[in-house]
Amino acid sequence: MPSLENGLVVRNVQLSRDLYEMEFIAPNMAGECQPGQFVHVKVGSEDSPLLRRPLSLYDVDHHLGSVILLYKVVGKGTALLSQLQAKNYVDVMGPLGRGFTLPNEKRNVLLVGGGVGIAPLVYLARELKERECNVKVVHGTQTRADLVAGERLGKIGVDFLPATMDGSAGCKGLVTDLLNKKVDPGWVDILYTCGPELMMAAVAEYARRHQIRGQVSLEEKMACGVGACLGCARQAKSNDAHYVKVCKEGPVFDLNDVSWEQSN
Amino acid sequence: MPSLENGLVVRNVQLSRDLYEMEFIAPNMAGECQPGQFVHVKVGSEDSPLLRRPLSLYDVDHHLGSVILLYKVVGKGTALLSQLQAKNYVDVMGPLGRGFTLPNEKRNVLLVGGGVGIAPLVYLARELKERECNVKVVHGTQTRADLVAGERLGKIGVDFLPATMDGSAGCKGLVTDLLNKKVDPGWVDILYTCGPELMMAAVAEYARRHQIRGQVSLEEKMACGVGACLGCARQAKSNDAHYVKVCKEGPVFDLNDVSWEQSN
Amino acid sequence: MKKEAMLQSDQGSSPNLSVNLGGINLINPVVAASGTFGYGSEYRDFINPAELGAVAVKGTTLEPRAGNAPPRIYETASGMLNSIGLENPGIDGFLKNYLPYLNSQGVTVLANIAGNTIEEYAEMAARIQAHGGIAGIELNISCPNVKKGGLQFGTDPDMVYQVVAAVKAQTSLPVIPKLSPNVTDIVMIARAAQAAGADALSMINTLMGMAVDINSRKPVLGNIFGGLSGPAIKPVALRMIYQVHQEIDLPILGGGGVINAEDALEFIMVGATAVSIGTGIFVNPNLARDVVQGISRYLQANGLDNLEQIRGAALQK
Amino acid sequence: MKKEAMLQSDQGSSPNLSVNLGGINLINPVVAASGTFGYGSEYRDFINPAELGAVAVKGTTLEPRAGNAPPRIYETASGMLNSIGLENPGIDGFLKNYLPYLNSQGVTVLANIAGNTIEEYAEMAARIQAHGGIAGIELNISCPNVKKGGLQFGTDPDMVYQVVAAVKAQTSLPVIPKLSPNVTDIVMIARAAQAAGADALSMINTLMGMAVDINSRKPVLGNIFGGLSGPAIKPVALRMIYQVHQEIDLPILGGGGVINAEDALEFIMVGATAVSIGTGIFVNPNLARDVVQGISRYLQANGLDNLEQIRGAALQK
Ligand SMILES: Cc1cc2nc3c(=O)[nH]c(=O)nc-3n(C[C@H](O)[C@H](O)[C@H](O)COP(=O)(O)OP(=O)(O)OC[C@H]3O[C@@H](n4cnc5c(N)ncnc54)[C@H](O)[C@@H]3O)c2cc1C
Ligand SMILES: Cc1cc2nc3c(=O)[nH]c(=O)nc-3n(C[C@H](O)[C@H](O)[C@H](O)COP(=O)(O)OP(=O)(O)OC[C@H]3O[C@@H](n4cnc5c(N)ncnc54)[C@H](O)[C@@H]3O)c2cc1C
Ligand SMILES: Cc1cc2nc3c(=O)[nH]c(=O)nc-3n(C[C@H](O)[C@H](O)[C@H](O)COP(=O)(O)O)c2cc1C
Ligand SMILES: Cc1cc2nc3c(=O)[nH]c(=O)nc-3n(C[C@H](O)[C@H](O)[C@H](O)COP(=O)(O)O)c2cc1C
Ligand code: FES
Ligand code: FES
Repeated sequence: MPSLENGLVVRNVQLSRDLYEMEFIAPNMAGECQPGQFVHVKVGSEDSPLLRRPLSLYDVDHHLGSVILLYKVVGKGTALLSQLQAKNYVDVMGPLGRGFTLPNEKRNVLLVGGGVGIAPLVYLARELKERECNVKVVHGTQTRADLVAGERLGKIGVDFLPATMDGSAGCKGLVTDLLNKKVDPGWVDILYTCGPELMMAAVAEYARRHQIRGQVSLEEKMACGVGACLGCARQAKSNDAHYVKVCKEGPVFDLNDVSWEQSN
Repeated sequence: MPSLENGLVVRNVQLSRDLYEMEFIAPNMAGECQPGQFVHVKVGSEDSPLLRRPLSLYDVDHHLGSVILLYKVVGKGTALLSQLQAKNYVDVMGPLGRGFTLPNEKRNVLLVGGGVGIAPLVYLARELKERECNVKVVHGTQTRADLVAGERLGKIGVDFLPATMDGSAGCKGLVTDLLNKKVDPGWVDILYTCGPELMMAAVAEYARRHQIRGQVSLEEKMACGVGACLGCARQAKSNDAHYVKVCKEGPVFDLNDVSWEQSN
Repeated sequence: MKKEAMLQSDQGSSPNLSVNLGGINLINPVVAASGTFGYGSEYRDFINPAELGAVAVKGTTLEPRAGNAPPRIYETASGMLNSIGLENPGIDGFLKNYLPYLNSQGVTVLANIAGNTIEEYAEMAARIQAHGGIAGIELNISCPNVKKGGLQFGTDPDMVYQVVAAVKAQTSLPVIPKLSPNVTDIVMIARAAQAAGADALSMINTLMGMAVDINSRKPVLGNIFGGLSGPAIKPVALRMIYQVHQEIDLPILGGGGVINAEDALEFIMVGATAVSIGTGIFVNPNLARDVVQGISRYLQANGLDNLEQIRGAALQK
Repeated sequence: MKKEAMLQSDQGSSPNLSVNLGGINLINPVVAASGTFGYGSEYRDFINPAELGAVAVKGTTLEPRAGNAPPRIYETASGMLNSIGLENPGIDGFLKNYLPYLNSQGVTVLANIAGNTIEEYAEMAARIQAHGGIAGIELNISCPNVKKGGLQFGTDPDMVYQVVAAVKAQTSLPVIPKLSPNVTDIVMIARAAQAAGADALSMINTLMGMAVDINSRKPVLGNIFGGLSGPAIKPVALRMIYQVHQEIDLPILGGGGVINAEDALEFIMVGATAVSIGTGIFVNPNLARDVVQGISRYLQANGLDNLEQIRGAALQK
């Protein structure tokens, strides 16, 4: 059951120009987390910025009862979040949403992350390895410095394939270029992806072409985070008139259930 | 000439439960300051809390080019101010307003401060001593812990007479009780006061009774701080229909020019 | 902070917070605002909906609606814009699939209905009356009247009168028109509602607003315009409730920007009988509980034992 | 933040920011809002008033006024309330004692006049016309009409028409009615102003609001009600300007809550020809300069060389 807690920040470190990793202790919350779910974070003063900010679970430490976030400073809220220090408290609500559906048996799994979209895939990768799946992680970023998840993924023991736009590390170019060059679609049983809208659309197209089933973690602006305000609506492929709520029916959706029109 | 500067905070220390002393470096500003003037401080995010906060000059260090403030945490703005740390910058506008008129010759001067209202009187006391005036400072607070200016005043070398409501230091009771008991009105050439409205009204009455001339530093909510918005209006004694602007015509006024009706 | 101080100190027996809103008894004056608390179950993990004085459910129309194209929400300075577009399962879907949970929890439910025509309002009221399980009907008259070429019902006194009268004719339940703040003279609208037999008034709904993305150079909302809610609108809400309470003798469900107990007390002091919380719930899912406790502490700290003692206090000379 | 990024990068020759507001040439589109910049001299230590496209001076009445009893201002969530009550030295006092400084600095001055009757508006316009030194007249029609029992001029299309027509008859200067946002249909008001010959429109004035001190249980303002300004009202201002720009072919001096260049760009994108800054000046006395530079950077970063290229962009399908 999700809860509202004042998490005790134990770490909030800058990993690159605009990427931060924060860990806070919130035992009840940590105990409930599943890969692909998110927490809804309130920063700043009571009235500004007003709304909570949704952030994916980067990982969870059940031993410490802590939740770990990976976030990119893009505006007011994340800027304020980056100013929190160890021993501060952070107002968090969660875990919320429907996470990834994990395979019951040992499978060959491909994870494709773009930018900070790698966050939910790291927690997922760990859970997949615990289920003895073979896990390949493709991570595309602008440049080497943004490949901040490499070490964690190494520890987890996945096959890590980085791609950078500037070629400063791994393959030069888009993750889709890397997929076409370096990954045998035949090997892939399941695919999970999270990243910029256009990247996810391209990866979805790759999966469709190779008839790979999989899931995607989507983003929409959110207010309540629990399905009450109907604000995070997104067009569902199945039925044009119908809008899914990313916070409750998602953020994770089956690739076949997502329409990418919005992103074009 | 007043200026808008990002002052470099060198100190922001808690002196008692809710009193803080902050020093920031702002050479142009420091060079312009006069006792009784104030600075207009912006804290928090761009839009919240929105308005600047007026704070008196507690003292100025011309050698360091720094300005020193003494403030009490009473709400959002002062709470945020208290969170600033050394090396942070603080957005300050000033010095603003009309300060105290100092005597040209050596005089016997009585300063009466209530609570954090002691702030402008400390800077004033130093300037008065430099003009070889004899200075008596009466400071009334709730309790001993709030008598935070004692040390500074000692260094300046004034005759310091504390009063506390709980009797934990100095005379027990109101500053006016102390004045009646401990101060010979005949000795006083000039009186300056700053503190809670009701205390200033009582001190003004004391001065009137003993025909002592003097000045008072008033407080009103402010927006612009420079006389442009006409928001900090206060009824002038002289003429009921006329409203003075505390930020520009004040905050310091001659005792005879102030009406205390508002405060009753 | 004197305010806070007052809210902290806690003495004496807990005061009576129950209120009567136009014939509806509420255990406390805090009501979840329509559209912000879904159908009561969405926040169940954080708060038991029965803890609230009442829950106004999502705006309901005669037929199901898919709502507006996204993006539907956008944060503004101390507020937010929304253009949900009344996405809802329709009156029958609501009564059949969502009301049972609320009833099972013993929640005092306010239906919130929106029609394209006066007939639609009347028809929905009749179905609610026949079905039961609803304590009162909040009339969302901030929506465009298709027959009158989209002019909002809530901005024309005559239409307000007709809608309220038509609904009253179909139900014995308390009827609470929810006034739009996007009008020149709120008192005139309130008077029309009163003349038509309204049992109470709900105010305020959102202020119409918009925002622009300077990079795409397009409106941020798919619907271009949206409703502004949150702390930003509180001063306008307080002013309108003050004006209406001064002139019109009807209980008011007042809200707009409430994010803490002090805000709620301001609304009661300008005359509100009950206080609605909406956007504030998004910020703090426990807001209802916090507001109830805060009001209780304030009354105790001030030696008061019920809300009548402060209601409308700001209007006394 | 992409926004910021765009505003930082600086390339190419500086674009042309001059605009024509209903016949008044402004060196840049940033105008100090009436009542927030005094008579131009108050902020002289921080900014040269001639740096602004224009300065709208404090609202002026026929006779001097002492203004409302304090308290006059109060901070709200991302906004503030004011009830200054048009304290001013009267039209003659203004022309004689305050205008000379502005003229000596070469400032483009907009007078802002408020009357109790149509005759007062006309009389002030005549005196301004006779005196000279003024670039245009902003009509503050948000004040109550004493003859019509206090109903605000700005809320009734007929009165708006009469006031504008009466003023136009007295002056050859551009006349810019300043619209009140406290109305049901802003377009109807704007249309009346246009029909009467308005050269441009100024919008928006403050939203009427209030706040309560829960300790004293009294309104915080001596005048009870006050005008809400600042970032809180920006979404409402943008919406109303969008609506008016869509329907009415008059240049708009748009503002309400502008505190940075991005805000100003939003106003231009919904159709504003020039942008007014008021409360934002209290927060940042250099705001005018910062906004001008920010707009300039935005245009450069986007390879644009004038404001026409983005004006009203948000209305294009
Ligand atoms: C389910 C979910 C999981 C996410 N996980 C992560 C993560 O692990 N790490 C990370 O860095 N970011 C993540 N995001 C994006 C993150 O929520 C935004 O970057 C953040 O809200 C920006 O807030 P801001 O105040 O810094 O930016 P601002 O632009 O100032 O925010 C303004 C408003 O827009 C909303 N907003 C802005 N960008 C986004 C976005 N991309 N998605 C949703 N709302 C947005 C904000 O929540 C706020 O309401 C996630 C988003 C969702 C929906
Ligand atoms: C000329 C002048 C000099 C001052 N000098 C000092 C000083 O040296 N030390 C000190 O501790 N305080 C001083 N004050 C009072 C100080 O300005 C307020 O305590 C402060 O603004 C409170 O801000 P807040 O956000 O913490 O409180 P809040 O109550 O949240 O403030 C809300 C609004 O009310 C205004 N406000 C609240 N209290 C006052 C007040 N007493 N006077 C004016 N505006 C107020 C704030 O500026 C803000 O606009 C001075 C006030 C004035 C006018
Ligand atoms: C996301 C959202 C959806 C809303 N939906 C409705 C609705 O369906 N019917 C209605 O009458 N009001 C609706 N409102 C208005 C609220 O009920 C409330 O009147 C308004 O938001 C002001 O209160 P607040 O500032 O506390 O949110 C909605 C508000 C929001 C933010
Ligand atoms: C303190 C204050 C005084 C004002 N006085 C006037 C006035 O005299 N005449 C007028 O037309 N508008 C007046 N206004 C309204 C402003 O000109 C402006 O229209 C409004 O504040 C919205 O813009 P802003 O949010 O940028 O302040 C005043 C506003 C404030 C805050
Ligand atoms: S954020 Fe409220 S429904 Fe998804
Ligand atoms: S604060 Fe604006 S005139 Fe004093």
